[in-house]
Amino acid sequence: MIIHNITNSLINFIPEVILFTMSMVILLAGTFECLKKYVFHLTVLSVIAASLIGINYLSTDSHLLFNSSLIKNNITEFFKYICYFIFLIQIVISKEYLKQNNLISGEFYSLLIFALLGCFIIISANNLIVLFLGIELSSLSLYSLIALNRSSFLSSEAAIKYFVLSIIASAIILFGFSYLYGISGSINILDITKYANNNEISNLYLFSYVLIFIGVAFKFAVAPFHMWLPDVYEGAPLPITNFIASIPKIAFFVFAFRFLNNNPIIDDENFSKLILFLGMFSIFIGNLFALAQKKIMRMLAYSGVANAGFIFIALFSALENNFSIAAFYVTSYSITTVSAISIITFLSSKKFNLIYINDLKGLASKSGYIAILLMVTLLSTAGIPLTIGFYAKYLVLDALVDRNLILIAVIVVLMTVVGLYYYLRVIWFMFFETGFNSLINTSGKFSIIILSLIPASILLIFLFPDLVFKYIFEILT
Amino acid sequence: MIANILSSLIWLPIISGFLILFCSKKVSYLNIYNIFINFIVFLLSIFLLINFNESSPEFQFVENIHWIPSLNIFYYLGVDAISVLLILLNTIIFLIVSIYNSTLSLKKTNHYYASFLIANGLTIGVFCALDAILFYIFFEALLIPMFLIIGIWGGANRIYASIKFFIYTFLGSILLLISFLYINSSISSFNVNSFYGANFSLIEQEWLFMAMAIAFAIKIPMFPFHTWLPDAHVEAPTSGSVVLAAILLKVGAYGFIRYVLPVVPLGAMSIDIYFIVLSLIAIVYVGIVAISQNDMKKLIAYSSISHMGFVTLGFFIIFQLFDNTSSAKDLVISLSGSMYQIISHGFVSAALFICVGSIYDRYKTKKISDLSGLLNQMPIYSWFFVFFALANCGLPGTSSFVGELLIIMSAFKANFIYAFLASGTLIISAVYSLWLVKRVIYGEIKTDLKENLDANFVERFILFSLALIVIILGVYPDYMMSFMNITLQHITENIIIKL
Amino acid sequence: MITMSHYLVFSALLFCISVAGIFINRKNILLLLMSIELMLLAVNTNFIVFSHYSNDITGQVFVFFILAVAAAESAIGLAIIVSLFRIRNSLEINLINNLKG
Amino acid sequence: MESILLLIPILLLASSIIIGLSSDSLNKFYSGVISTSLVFSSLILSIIVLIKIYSSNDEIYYDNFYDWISINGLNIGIGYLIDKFSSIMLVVVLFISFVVHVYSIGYMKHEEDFKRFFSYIALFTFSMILLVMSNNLIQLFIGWEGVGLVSYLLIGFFYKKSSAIKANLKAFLINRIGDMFFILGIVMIYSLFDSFDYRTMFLNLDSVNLSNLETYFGLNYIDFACLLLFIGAMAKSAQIPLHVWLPDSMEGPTPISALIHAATMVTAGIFMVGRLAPFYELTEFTTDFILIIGASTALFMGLIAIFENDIKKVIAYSTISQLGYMVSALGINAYTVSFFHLFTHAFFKALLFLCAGSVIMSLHHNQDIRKMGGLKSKLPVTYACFLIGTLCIIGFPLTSGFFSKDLILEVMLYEETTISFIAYIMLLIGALVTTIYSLRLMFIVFYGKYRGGDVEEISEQSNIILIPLILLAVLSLTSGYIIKVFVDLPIFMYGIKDIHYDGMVTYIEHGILSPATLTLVLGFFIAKKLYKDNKEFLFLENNFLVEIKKVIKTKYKFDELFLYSSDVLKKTSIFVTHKLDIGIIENVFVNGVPKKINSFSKILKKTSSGYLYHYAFSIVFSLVVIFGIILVRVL
Repeated sequence: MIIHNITNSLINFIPEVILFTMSMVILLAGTFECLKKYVFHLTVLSVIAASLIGINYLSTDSHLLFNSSLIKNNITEFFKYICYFIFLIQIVISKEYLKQNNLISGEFYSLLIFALLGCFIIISANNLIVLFLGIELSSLSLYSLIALNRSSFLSSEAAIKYFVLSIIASAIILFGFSYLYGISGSINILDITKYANNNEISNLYLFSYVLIFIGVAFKFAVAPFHMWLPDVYEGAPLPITNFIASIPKIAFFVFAFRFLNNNPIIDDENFSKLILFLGMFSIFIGNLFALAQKKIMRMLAYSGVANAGFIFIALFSALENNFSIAAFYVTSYSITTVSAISIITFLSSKKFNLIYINDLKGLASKSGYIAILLMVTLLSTAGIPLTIGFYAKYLVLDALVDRNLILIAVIVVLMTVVGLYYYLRVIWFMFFETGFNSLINTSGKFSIIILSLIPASILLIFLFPDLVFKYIFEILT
Repeated sequence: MIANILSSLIWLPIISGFLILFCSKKVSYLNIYNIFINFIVFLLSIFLLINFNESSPEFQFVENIHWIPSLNIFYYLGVDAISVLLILLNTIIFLIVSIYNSTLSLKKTNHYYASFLIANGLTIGVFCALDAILFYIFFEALLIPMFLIIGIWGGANRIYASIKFFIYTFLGSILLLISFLYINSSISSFNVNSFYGANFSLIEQEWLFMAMAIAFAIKIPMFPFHTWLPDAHVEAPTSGSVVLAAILLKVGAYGFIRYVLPVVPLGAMSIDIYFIVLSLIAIVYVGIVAISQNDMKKLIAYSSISHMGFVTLGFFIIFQLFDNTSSAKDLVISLSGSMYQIISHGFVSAALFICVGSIYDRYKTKKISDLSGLLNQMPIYSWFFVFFALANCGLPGTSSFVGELLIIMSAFKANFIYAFLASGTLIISAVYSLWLVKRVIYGEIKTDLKENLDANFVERFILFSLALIVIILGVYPDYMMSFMNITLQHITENIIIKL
Repeated sequence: MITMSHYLVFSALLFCISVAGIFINRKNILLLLMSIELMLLAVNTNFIVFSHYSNDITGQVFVFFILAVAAAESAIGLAIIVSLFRIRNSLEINLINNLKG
Repeated sequence: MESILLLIPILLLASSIIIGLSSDSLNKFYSGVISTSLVFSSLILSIIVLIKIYSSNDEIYYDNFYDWISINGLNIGIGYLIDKFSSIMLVVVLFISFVVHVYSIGYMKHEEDFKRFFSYIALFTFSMILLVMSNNLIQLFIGWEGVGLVSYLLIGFFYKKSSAIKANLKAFLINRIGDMFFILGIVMIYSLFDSFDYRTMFLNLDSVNLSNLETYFGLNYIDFACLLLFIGAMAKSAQIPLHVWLPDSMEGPTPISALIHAATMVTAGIFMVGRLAPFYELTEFTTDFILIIGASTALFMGLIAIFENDIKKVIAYSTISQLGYMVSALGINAYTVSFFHLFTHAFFKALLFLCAGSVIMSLHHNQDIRKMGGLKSKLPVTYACFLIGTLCIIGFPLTSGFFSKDLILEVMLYEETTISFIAYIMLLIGALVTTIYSLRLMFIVFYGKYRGGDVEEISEQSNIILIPLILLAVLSLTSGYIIKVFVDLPIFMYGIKDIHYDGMVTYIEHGILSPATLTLVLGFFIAKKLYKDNKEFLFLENNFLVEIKKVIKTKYKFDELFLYSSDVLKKTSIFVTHKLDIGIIENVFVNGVPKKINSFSKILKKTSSGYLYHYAFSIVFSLVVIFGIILVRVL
């Protein structure tokens, strides 16, 4: 019986297993001179293999694996495939950048896959221990990845900051876990939910949730727990930033979903107000800070803070267990931000270091196509129609208005207008100014095709959004 | 074909616009392509006009697809008479602009044309969307091409102007979105027809009215939300200014008549006095501001604001008219006046901007103080300029007179003071238009340019056709008046029924 | 009599002390690592207390995992600190503020 | 009938368009001939119409050519209303226009923009016809503005002259002031009857209860509406204080001064009041107002003419003064009398202007009378015509001016109210003044010695200039004899107004014995002494008279008033642009708020110090705050 259970679980868990094994293989391959140049291909191959094999084992019903410590259902698979997609784009785009920065190595890709794996585990976890391990697996890999560029001043600084603060956050989450465990006597999240549904919400339970969600807020970089994000964005190598900006967000969304789904805490006034307040505060802080930024990555970071605020508001608005709004927001935001950072990665090179927004001056005259891609992406982040970002913001506003929180909707909206300014500033530098560094290398047909994937889908999904909506609404309600 | 004519009108220019991005860079082909597409769209709109049955108040050529069922958003298109007229205005102006553009030499011609083609399609979308969110999407997406047109091909201070334009309008429109969402949350529909049927309490209506009215007031623009327009006009390239003045401002006016007045009439009624006052301020005060402008484009921009003040005046006095007479007839006349003013101003301001643009092309200055006596050097041009300046001050026989007359007429029925202030425009508009003419056209020539600078064939053709339209509309307004009468009656009924 | 709440207060205090250690310490990064360790220990205490009082072994299992992870974290933390030290020959936290704004 | 009526304006419009758009290949002379013949055809048609009207019994032709606007509740047509009143006006307008066309072929032949000129006058005639024919207020207004437009264009005909373009702007703007009130009057009338149509309005006049209507500024509704309409007429017919544009409008070519600024356009105001007579019948305040305005215009503007030295401006002021007479007649509801003076004035004033034009042309565009003199022998035909014109204007017995002016004075006297008596006195003095300035002009220009220096080249112009003069001279002499027609002229649908008139002979007798003759004689002697014999009278150096002279020479500072107000407008505009539009809206709100946000954001940015312990502290601090708040709330 146990054996059967384990084999069954393993079969359902085979993509992760493949990723795990392959990361070891890649690590090994990196040590051999002759195989070193193939690590990139191996990585791509293994991710594709994992995702393709995973398709075989897709099923519509939910499975509990490994003694119900992991869950596999539509939701987890949906987000995992989004992650695969994002991850593939990231590694394909980052190759050139890594080569020029001498960062290509077995351990890099191995660690990256570990980070991905950690996020997958967070997505699937149904058990506090597994969850904790997932968080730590991804964080530990990311600490080392950030610091990977050992010669860089800023990388190390970013790494130490991220390291310390992230551990504080983990500890806060753990502290919350410990209370949760103490109250419910179980570390199984489904059991905890069951317990909460059957018993009245005690103060301790509320505290534990507050602690956990402060941790989540940290991971999402919701103000006032956002300080690490701009520094990491600026300090870390761009491919890592790209990863941090997107995949952990998705993972932690599923984390939040797991904790809130069917849980009466969501109707608790204090808790929901906390989430709402954090969201609002984050939108304020994010937009206001982003306004004054001169460095493009810091600007994107603060825009990330503002968007995290939106995600929290979306979580808040998840009345009647409707997490689809937040899910859509997270997905759309992650995808667009990956597109933005990928384009910046693509433009950056050793010869031309794209640090300031100024550096984008006149990009359109050098390469109009890339400028348009970046424009579409930024407009999507700003939530202008014709892009998927519009629906994301639309849904959040709709939810707020539905809950009759008009004033909050108006405030949120006014802050978006503030936010619009800094996106437009990038666009104006690209299109309206002249003087782009001519050394920039904008060739590379394949990369450009990959880069256009996301903007194209941003536009296409805008035109035909219903499939996505339907699917997300279906799996999350 | 006829069933999907609206979709064709919208998507043909948009898709061609995207295609032109990838087109060969040879300008002559681009010109032909661009004019051809715009011409086809123009023909389509004529076709629309011919097939439109103006005796029915219903929306026609309806296309209704359940676009996003999960959000209850429909791809719901349809036109009534005012939409048809505005679409026609739109296609004519874009055709003219495309012809005018072919005389210019620009950087990145294909991008320029693409922006205009896309703007063309989006504007038509605005005018025929009957689903609030669809409307909103077109409304807002329209900002992007205009933003790029001003920002990329504009003048020295283009960045400031374009950003201001974008953010200001965005600020307004996002309030509009919230209003739509609010309406949806209580009636679960974005359909215009259900909007008309919705009943809100007075306080709700007031708030909804404020939010939506600010959105459209920024777009029109009404005093005191007007300051983006002069900047945008001054910095925009000529064709951009033309589109901005002739089309974009009308979008705001259209929004009022489609989404504000019939939806929240009670709210509008309870605070209409503020908007009447603002309209009157726009007419008188902004007109006075226009007098001392030294930049021709700025002057025309302020005069546009002043003229749009008439439009909003015509919209908002209807409630007082209703109080005074409670007959639908007067309301219809007032709205007709506003609509006429919208269309007429579209042509007149377009022509004026083309005139100013061509002067700028030749003399590289828009400053009135730098110019004088153009009549000596470019007589044909100058006479067109004089004609349109006169049309701008509402000379009878030109289209501007009709709208102003009807609005002054209705304003009088509402209150003598309104009519008195509104008719002040007769003096003020004459002062700024003709003083401009006096300084720029008449007198001795200032510059040393000796070559023949008179209008070339294309410009003559454009200006002549615009002049012809202005005269025809002024001499025989009945066609358009009767054309939109039934629709306006229907709208008025929708308003009255809720009062 | 020492009740569960005493333990809980104790661990909460421990947590607070360790957090305070992080932001009060402005000299050496190594102290940070210690504080972090302490923080995780505070959590461990909590788990053990709950595990003990609810007669459930899972809490203690959790503690083992946390300890293991904490060890790994310390290792990585030290590695980062080493690389930091190599670049700038100092471990003062005061000097680490190139990323700001 | 309709086709004839349609043809009259169409021919004129066609003339305007053909000449205006014709290419350079069309010879100047031929284009003039084409234009003139088209106007002539219109004139013939209008005479046919006049004959038809008079041969039938009080028939009125009324219809719409087409619907200008025809929607539910609003019907405005472009059409015609031809009765005796308007048919006479039609003929007058077209006749003067024809004469001026002919004259202009000669007068303008050296001008480069010859065709533009003909296009304009054809357009002017068209607009005037539109105004005269109109059967509703809107068409009236369209024509009204149309003539104003052409007047604007023609005053600025010599667009390089800065005085000309100043004058045309001024003319248009002052007319616009009038138009503003005029259109308000129109909409007031409209909202009373819900119609612009004369017939509908007049037929419903009885059913409107006037006492129930709102009052404005203490005036009853119809009074106020009529007042507004009259302010429009004041601008167009150059009454105090809106007369300032007319003297300046003499910057235009002289034929234009004859056609537009003497005979036709400026009388549009008179025509309008006559057309709307049924309303003016109902007013009291407004007619008194009209009377005062008219009488003071007649007197005070005439005074200015005495001291004016520009030949055209003298005639212009005399025009204003004569318009004052017409307006005064309107002020006592004597519309037909006013119209009679309009009729005769059209001929003799056009004559005077054309004569002046001939003089100016002969003197190579010298308009200053101080440089003229002794032209009697050199320009005999012009002199004769000018003499006839002068006799008419001073009301010399048996000339046309005698009949019409005397009629005005007489009906004024018969009115027997205080105001009308005052007005009578003013008009009588005005008659004296008229005699003085007319004869002064005559004496200075044609008698004495030539003061312009170079003498030899002064001679009569070609026949094409002289024939119109003679034609007009004949009509000026004779047109007064159809006084009966005007005495019997019915005001639209209101029958014939009772005017004291018992046959021609009695009238002439009476007229010669009236005080007006006294003024004639007195004026003749004064003018002769002062200007022919150039005597200097010591009593004229009297302080009081010198002061008055000074005041008159300033033209009562009306020009300065308008200059000042335009200056104020300009300054206001600059002030509000900078202070309100840029200063407050733009700098405080539109740019101010973003700037504030931006600087706030920059301050905020500094708070992010980059120190790890600050970050940690802020996390902990937030944690504590959150917990504190939640604790307070739950406990």
